[in-house]
Amino acid sequence: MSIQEELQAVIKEALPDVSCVIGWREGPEPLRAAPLFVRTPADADAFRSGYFAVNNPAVFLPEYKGGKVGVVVKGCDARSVGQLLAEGLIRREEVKVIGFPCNGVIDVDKVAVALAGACDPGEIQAAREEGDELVLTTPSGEIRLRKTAVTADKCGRCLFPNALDADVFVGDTLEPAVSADDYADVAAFEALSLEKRMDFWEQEMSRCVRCYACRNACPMCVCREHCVALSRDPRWLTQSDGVRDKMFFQIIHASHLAGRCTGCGECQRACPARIPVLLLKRALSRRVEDLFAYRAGVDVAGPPPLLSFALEEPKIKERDW
Amino acid sequence: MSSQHFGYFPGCSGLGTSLEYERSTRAVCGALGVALTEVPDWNCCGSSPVAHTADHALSSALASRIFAQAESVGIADIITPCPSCLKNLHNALRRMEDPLFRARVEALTQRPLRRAHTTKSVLQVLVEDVGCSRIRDAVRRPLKGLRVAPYYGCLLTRPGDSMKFDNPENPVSLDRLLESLGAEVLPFPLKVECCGAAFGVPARDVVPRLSGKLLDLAAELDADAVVVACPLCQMNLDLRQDQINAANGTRHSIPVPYFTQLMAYAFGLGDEAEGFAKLAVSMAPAFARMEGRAAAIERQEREAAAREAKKAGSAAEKKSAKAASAPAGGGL
Amino acid sequence: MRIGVFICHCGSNIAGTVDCASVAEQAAAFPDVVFSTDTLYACSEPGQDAIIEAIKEHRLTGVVVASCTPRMHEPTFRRAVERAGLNRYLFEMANIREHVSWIGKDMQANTNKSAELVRMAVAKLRLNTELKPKFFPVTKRVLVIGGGVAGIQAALDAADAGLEVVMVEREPSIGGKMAKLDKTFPTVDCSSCILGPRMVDVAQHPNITLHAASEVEAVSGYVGNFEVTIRKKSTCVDWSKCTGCGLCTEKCPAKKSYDRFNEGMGHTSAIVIPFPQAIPKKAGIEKEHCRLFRTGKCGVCAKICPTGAVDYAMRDQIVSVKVGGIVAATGYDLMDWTVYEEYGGGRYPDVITSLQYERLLSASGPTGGHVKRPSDGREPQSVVFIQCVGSRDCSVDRPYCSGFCCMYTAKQAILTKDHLPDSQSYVFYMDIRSPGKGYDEFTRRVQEEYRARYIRGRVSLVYPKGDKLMVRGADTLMGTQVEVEADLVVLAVGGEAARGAPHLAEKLRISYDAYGFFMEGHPKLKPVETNTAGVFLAGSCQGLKDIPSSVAQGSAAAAKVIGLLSRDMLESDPQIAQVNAGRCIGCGKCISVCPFKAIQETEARGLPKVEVIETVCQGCGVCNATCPQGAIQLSHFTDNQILAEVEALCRF
Amino acid sequence: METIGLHEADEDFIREVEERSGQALSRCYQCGNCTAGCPMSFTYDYPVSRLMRFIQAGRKDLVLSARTIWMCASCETCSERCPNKIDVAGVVEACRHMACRAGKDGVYAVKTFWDAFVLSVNQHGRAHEAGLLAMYMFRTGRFWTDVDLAPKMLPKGKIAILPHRIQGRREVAEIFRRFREGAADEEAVRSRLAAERRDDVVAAYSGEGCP
Amino acid sequence: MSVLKGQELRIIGFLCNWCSYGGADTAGIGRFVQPTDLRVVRVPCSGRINPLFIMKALLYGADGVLVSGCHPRDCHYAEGNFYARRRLEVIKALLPALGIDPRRFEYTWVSASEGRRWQHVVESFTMQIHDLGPARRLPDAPELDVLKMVAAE
Repeated sequence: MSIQEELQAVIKEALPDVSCVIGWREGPEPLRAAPLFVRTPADADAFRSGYFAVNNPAVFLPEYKGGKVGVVVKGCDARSVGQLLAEGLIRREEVKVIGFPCNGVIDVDKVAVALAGACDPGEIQAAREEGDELVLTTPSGEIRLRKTAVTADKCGRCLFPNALDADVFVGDTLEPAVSADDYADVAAFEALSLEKRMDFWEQEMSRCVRCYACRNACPMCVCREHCVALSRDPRWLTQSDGVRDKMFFQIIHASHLAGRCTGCGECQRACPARIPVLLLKRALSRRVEDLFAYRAGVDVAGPPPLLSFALEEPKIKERDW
Repeated sequence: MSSQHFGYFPGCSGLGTSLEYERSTRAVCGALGVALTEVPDWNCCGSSPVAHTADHALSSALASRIFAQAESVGIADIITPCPSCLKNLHNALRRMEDPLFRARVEALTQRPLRRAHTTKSVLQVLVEDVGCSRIRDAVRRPLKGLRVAPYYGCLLTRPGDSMKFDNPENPVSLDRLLESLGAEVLPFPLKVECCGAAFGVPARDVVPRLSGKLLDLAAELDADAVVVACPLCQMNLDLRQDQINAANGTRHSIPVPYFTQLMAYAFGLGDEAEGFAKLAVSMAPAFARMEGRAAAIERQEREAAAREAKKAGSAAEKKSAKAASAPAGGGL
Repeated sequence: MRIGVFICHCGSNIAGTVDCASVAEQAAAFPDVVFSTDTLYACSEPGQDAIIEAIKEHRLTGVVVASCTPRMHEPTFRRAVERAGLNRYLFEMANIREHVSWIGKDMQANTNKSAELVRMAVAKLRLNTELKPKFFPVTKRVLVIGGGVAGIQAALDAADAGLEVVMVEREPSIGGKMAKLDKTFPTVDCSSCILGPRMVDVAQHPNITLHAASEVEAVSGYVGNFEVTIRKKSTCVDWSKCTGCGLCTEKCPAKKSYDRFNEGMGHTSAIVIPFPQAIPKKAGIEKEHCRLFRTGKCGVCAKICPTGAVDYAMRDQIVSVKVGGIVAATGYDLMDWTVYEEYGGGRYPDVITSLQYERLLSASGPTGGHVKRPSDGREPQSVVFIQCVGSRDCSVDRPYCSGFCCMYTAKQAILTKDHLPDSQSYVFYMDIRSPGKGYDEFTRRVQEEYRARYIRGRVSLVYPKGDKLMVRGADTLMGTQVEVEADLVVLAVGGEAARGAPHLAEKLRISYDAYGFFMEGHPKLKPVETNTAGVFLAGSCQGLKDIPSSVAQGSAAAAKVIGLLSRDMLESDPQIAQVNAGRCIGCGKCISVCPFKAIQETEARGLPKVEVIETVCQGCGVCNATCPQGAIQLSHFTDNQILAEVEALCRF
Repeated sequence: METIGLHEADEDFIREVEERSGQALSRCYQCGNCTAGCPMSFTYDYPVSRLMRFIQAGRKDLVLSARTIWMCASCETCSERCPNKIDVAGVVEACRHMACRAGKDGVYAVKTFWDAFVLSVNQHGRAHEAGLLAMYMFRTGRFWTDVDLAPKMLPKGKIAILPHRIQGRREVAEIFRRFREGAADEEAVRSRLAAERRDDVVAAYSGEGCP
Repeated sequence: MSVLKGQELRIIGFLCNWCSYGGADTAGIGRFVQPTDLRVVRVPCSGRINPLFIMKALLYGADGVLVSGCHPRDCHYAEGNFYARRRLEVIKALLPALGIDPRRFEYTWVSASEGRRWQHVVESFTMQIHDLGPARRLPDAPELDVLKMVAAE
């Protein structure tokens, strides 16, 4: 039995106990899976796991608070679940977590790059995994791409391929490919001059259309319709179309996620303008990890670092005036 | 044992007036496993007279050449027996932390230093790096019965903020060291008072007055010897003791050995290393008194031990008697 | 909003370096400003009247005064606008004195900065809303921490006014430093004759509860309703049974114990009644000296005690009490003078502190008032006093003048002559500080009548020579080095904040300075208040002072507490957090960070929400900065108000 | 005694002493502790605390001609015990350096002895005790200086008759030569550094205050 | 009205009412002369300071932001500055990622008695900002100005 089939069985088994199990199904486009809400055993047949199961189902969980719900999670999704639990935004007894080992997921943007004009990504009719390769069916025949070239960046630094704290875990656990997150992406960006860094953001943010897809995709953004971006009291943002306000929204988002972001990357993936907004969050995560040895969604035994304090902060070196 | 290997700067007086200090220092360090590599072709450290009259840059330039010489044989840490040299080497390093001053010094030496250097006194190394317990272990002939006044002089610990060695007003390192040799160390309240320093030559009234006060106090305390760590102090107190007596109308005859000489004696390193023959005031009477006292002390100790043993014995008897009479389970 | 702006000259304090008229002119153009003027003294009666008049004449709905720090006159102006019928929170201040005119010399820069500060104040004021205080009942009981002369005065005054008083004293007896003194200056009257009756009054006053050998463990709550936890330290003697007969102290075999009350000048027993006039007069065991605790063998005191009060297994007790106000009167300690190695660092027995000398002079002291050298019990002929030991000395981080040493040294020199008519006293001083009634005359008397030799200069070295002490100092008036042979050297050791004072300050949430002395609310106008409402200061804990000043402060602190607790209800500050339930998602982050547990969960239409307990909230705003949606806002310091200030600056 | 015109204080002198010594002279409140502890006080014309007062009052000639600055033994008792943490010995030393630069004779015997010492180092690279003593006697005419000590020292080998000449004595002599030629003068070094674009060092020193 | 051209830069301070605002007052009472650039926003507690105030200021025109509160353990509200310390320390990491020199924001603790310290802090921080020079501003939307003009009419 494949992992997918096993998962389908587990979902069906879980159903009487939960109102719904959240997972993935084939999407309208072959490279993109869509969310699946399994309410009847028959629904489970549409369930798909694997390379295309990109989106983070944890984003739906807070809405279900108050009733019991099941969720199928990759390792990164499980961290979101863990952080939501740590903050009391969902209750452990109200969620059944079904985990499986994840080998990485696709980054659709990379496919377009890897195709290098061989075909328009929109023309792809079907896609499947074959070992280390991704096989795309196009009007002009099959195209094979190496998966390493089109797998999401976050998978390359994934430390938790196996869902943590799962009620049911299907399959054999995997060894992570790396032993620590070295935040090489942040370091590389910060190796640029300050001037260049700001140039970069000015250019990137100029494409922002303030659609807030980044926020909507974020499993930790629980404010939803109460987001300060839409509020006049408090009025942190104007309706201006300038780069400044757009940038400031990203700063708000990053600061609200400080010590909470699990690095699932959904914000960035959801961005229609392909602005690399995860970078800001990772800059803060690195600092939080340095200062408080806290990784959101993993080290959740104690209270989140910014909702607590210590009388002495051994890692904080205050300026000596 | 890299921490026990140092560059060694004897200082100019080590070739003349403080020959015995220099020799005993080498012997004692050898006995304790402290390896010394003499700074090759060393020059005057730029000590007080140069610093006094000329400029800090000149005196520090002379010191800087010594560090440069040490670098040429791969040494960064230099120790010296002479507190006056120590002070100048130390001041040079401290002042050269300042980039402009360093540039001025380099303008004179034309030999920029490449390494981070440190400097310490021999006494500091013996007390801090070697430690009194190792010194105690090396003692073959304890100085039991020798009453000594430890005299540090004014240079060794000052200024306290930058020397960072011992308590600048009431140092005790030499006290501890001498205790570990078995000597009876007297509380010497003037242990950091100035002896008159280099004024022995140009102002003759200074030494009799200042050093005289120290000898008076030592005599009053019935000290067998005043133990020193500085060539200038030693010269003033020992060599000039007759001058002092003549000027003050006193009749002191108090030997003034270097602490390293007493260590050499206690370690049994031989006459050459001890160098007591170099002292103007002989140590012989002091050692004679020491032996007399040592014999008396030993007698007392023996008697006390006997008393103690008797007491313990009777207590043990009582105890065993009690145990025997104890009811139940007290099987013998 | 119709805003009026008033730019205060503060005489020349502000107008000297700020062009006030120009600021007023610029302010007239700020949004919503309908009236703007400059005024000589805004806080004076005519100044306040002008504001009131302008409010009425121009139908102002908000007022900005640019003058001194709001920490000074905000309450004054708030009352003024209230008199004109405006809500007091429709008022803002711009601090153009402490933050502008007093720290900058450039008129143009100062004027520009002042105008900007006014712009900020206006921008904020436009978003101010009317706030109304709530009322809450007060606990008519006061806690006095420290039973020295200042604390005793405060306690008695408050108790006489009808308040319940709880006094906590760290030592086993009240009396403080004054109880150790032989005589007091400048009258040379007996210290215990003055203090003793006051101590008895404390013990007998029906309104006073005394906890001796106790310390304040924790303080929570706020003005009007503090919750105080007191640790009553185990003395191993049940004081409800102890009659203070002293039999145990006579029979205790550990007779060589350190005598704390006598500053080590004599020995005492391990179970001890500190001194004959002690209040409470109860015995207690000093464990570090007690044979039973050191060797496990003894128990004499328990056997001998006629009332069976000794209980070796006694544990500390924790007591809780509610009070409405707190007076801190924790006094001072002598600095650790042994850092002065040049004075022997404690190695010479005949170099003693002034407080030790008091015990030698005192008839109730270890020598029965006979002045004897600690080393050999001989009467000293030559006594040298060294002043400013640990005072005015940067090298030991005590740059301040202790204030009372000059006077007590003079007193001790007089007493020395009284006790030993053949003796000669020498006093090394730097300056004689004697600015009190009869004080300077006193320092003249000691020199003129008692023939004490006063030498202006510090002492560099004290060393033993034979059975004498050589004191080497300078006489700067002669311009020479001097030496004195002394039999006894008395160091006029300076004071420092009492041991643990900063720790107590943290519990009371009051400020302290770099040396541990508690900060008064204002150096001139609020000498016994602190910045924490309901906490007052008396005596040397605020800064070293002599007995008359300490007593005066004790009374002053009592007056403040009496005033505070004379009301049945107190107003609560309305500058507290408020929840916009529509925006709250009930995530509870604010609940977890609130230092006062002032936020609780609630429900609205089936959805989780939070609410603020108004009388518990203290208005710190931590919740406000925590809430991602900005659903909880600190009134008067809302996000929008602060953003308005930031934007007022950044947009230009 | 002269009346001192307080308004005639030499402010440049005060500033120079402060700069050279790195000490804030206004911190001195004349407690006299330096005088009290000074072992050499009896050899002075003015006690140290008065010297400090003269500097505060800007009495340049009086200070630079004082015997005190030559008789100081640099034992640093004054600095160690100053309640205001002033390095008094450093101030005295700064005054002595200034006196040398101003060509003051100082206390003749003391200065001659020190000059002999410096010369010995200049010549040999090390101080040669016997040689510098001989030079001192020759220059001062004090031929009986310490002759009583010779019999105590000679037989014990404590006097090296010949100087120890080091190989690097020319290098040492060069240091002295460069010094005399002003290679270490602050201004010269600073402008050279500027020319070499070692702005880091210059910037650190262009600010006010004492290094 | 603006900062004085060529003389001042835009520096905003967020000060807690109990300690640092008092410390600044103490400096004023002591007439401890300071650079004039700093403009102070008074808040009850450093714990009230949302790190976004700092980011807002830096992004919208401040050249430097200084935060000062009570020393740890001395908070008037017992814990506010402990929370502040963590938040401020973390938010500092966002500046380099945005291309803003992190030296444009500092935080410190100054008590009400520390007038001298306050003077020193203001002097050093102002000097630091002047060394960095004016901050680069991200552009606002040009349309907004039009809207403003319409609104004004």
